[in-house]
Amino acid sequence: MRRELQLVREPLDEDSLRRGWIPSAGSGAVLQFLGIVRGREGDGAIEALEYEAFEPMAEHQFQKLFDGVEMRWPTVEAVRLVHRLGVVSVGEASLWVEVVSPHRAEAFAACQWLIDAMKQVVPIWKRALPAPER
Amino acid sequence: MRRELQLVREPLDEDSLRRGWIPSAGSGAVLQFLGIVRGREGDGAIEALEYEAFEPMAEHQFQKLFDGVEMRWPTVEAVRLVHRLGVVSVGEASLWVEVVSPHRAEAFAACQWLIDAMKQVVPIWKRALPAPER
Amino acid sequence: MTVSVRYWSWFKDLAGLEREVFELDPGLALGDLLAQVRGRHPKFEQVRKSTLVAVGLEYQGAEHRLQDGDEVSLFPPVQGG
Amino acid sequence: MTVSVRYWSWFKDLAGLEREVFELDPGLALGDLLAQVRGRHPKFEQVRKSTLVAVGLEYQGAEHRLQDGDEVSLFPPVQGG
Repeated sequence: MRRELQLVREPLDEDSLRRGWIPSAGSGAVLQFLGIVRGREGDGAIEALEYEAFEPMAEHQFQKLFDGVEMRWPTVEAVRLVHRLGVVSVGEASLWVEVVSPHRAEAFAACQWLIDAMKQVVPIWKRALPAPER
Repeated sequence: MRRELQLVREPLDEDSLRRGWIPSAGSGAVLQFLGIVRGREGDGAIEALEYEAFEPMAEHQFQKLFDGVEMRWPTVEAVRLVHRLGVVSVGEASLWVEVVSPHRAEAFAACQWLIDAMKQVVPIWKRALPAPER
Repeated sequence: MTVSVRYWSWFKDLAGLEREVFELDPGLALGDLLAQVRGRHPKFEQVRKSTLVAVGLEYQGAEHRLQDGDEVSLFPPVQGG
Repeated sequence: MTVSVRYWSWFKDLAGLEREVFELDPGLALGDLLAQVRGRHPKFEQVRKSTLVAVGLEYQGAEHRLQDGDEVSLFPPVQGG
């Protein structure tokens, strides 16, 4: 399984991420998920989220999750995941995940499992930066 | 819910489809699925799939499925779906679906439901064009 | 009354045509029309369980009552995606 | 043996520092170190159930035996995505 992981501090360039995908003749399904910072968090309006990571451990845990995808869905051909760190403004993507597989079912299952598992074990935290009062 | 449907005879331009997305401050999840024509269909190597549709009925049935998404997942903000007709070569996308919602779960559920339901009711058929023998 | 019948995908190949017209008794049920269609096209019998039927833009069952000017479509299980 | 402890996210704020070093008896269990950490930082007691603990790059439980040079990390439930 091809795997790619990036923890980045700049806005995601979706178009170039997309062009980074090299299909094989067996690729029938490409699933891409974008997690976007919403304008509200809990009770109040926010301007941005600030993400902090314990980076070496985050990378290690992501690789273990990629191992988990490979073990659970051996037909998955590729997983790419980009997570932003630092300040991410409302409307920007904090997470981009792509799963490529021969068929649709395993792409959906693997992508959901990967994101759910990430939210359990990958040491990344966020802090809301409130919007200025009007 | 914003909805957009295209039945097209030209290759999909993913980049411009992507730029067609206008997020709201509540959009937290964008899920995009690409169905790609694989190099094998059933027993043999193929060069392309040829898609035929009963177009007015396909459009009508897609609109009913969009109604179904709206009813089942009222928080889904937008669904866009593009299906190619005519000859689609191996490696090209025959289907592009995007679901935008506040949270991840309903985007995954709605996208899978929509594709499953499409494969039950939307009158589109395909025919394999075999690869030339080597 | 006049009802046209359209054939799609390999129903078109089996029938050797895309569309034909039936003159029917008013209020005939869709199931009765299908019996007539299978009478004209015996090859449809072998794919009976793989036949979907719509009237206009909606799927309908055998009990559905036809009206003058209806367009009935016969096609195989759909395969979009 | 010497073990360093790192605090992340709001553990850093509660502790008022990012990292500190503990001199420990060889082979001490992680749970015993955590008791010492909570002794130095009583505020950690109130978030006890929201505490994740890693040694190096792996999560470990209270029974895990520490080694000289280990780096222990304390942090809240993760929130990626």
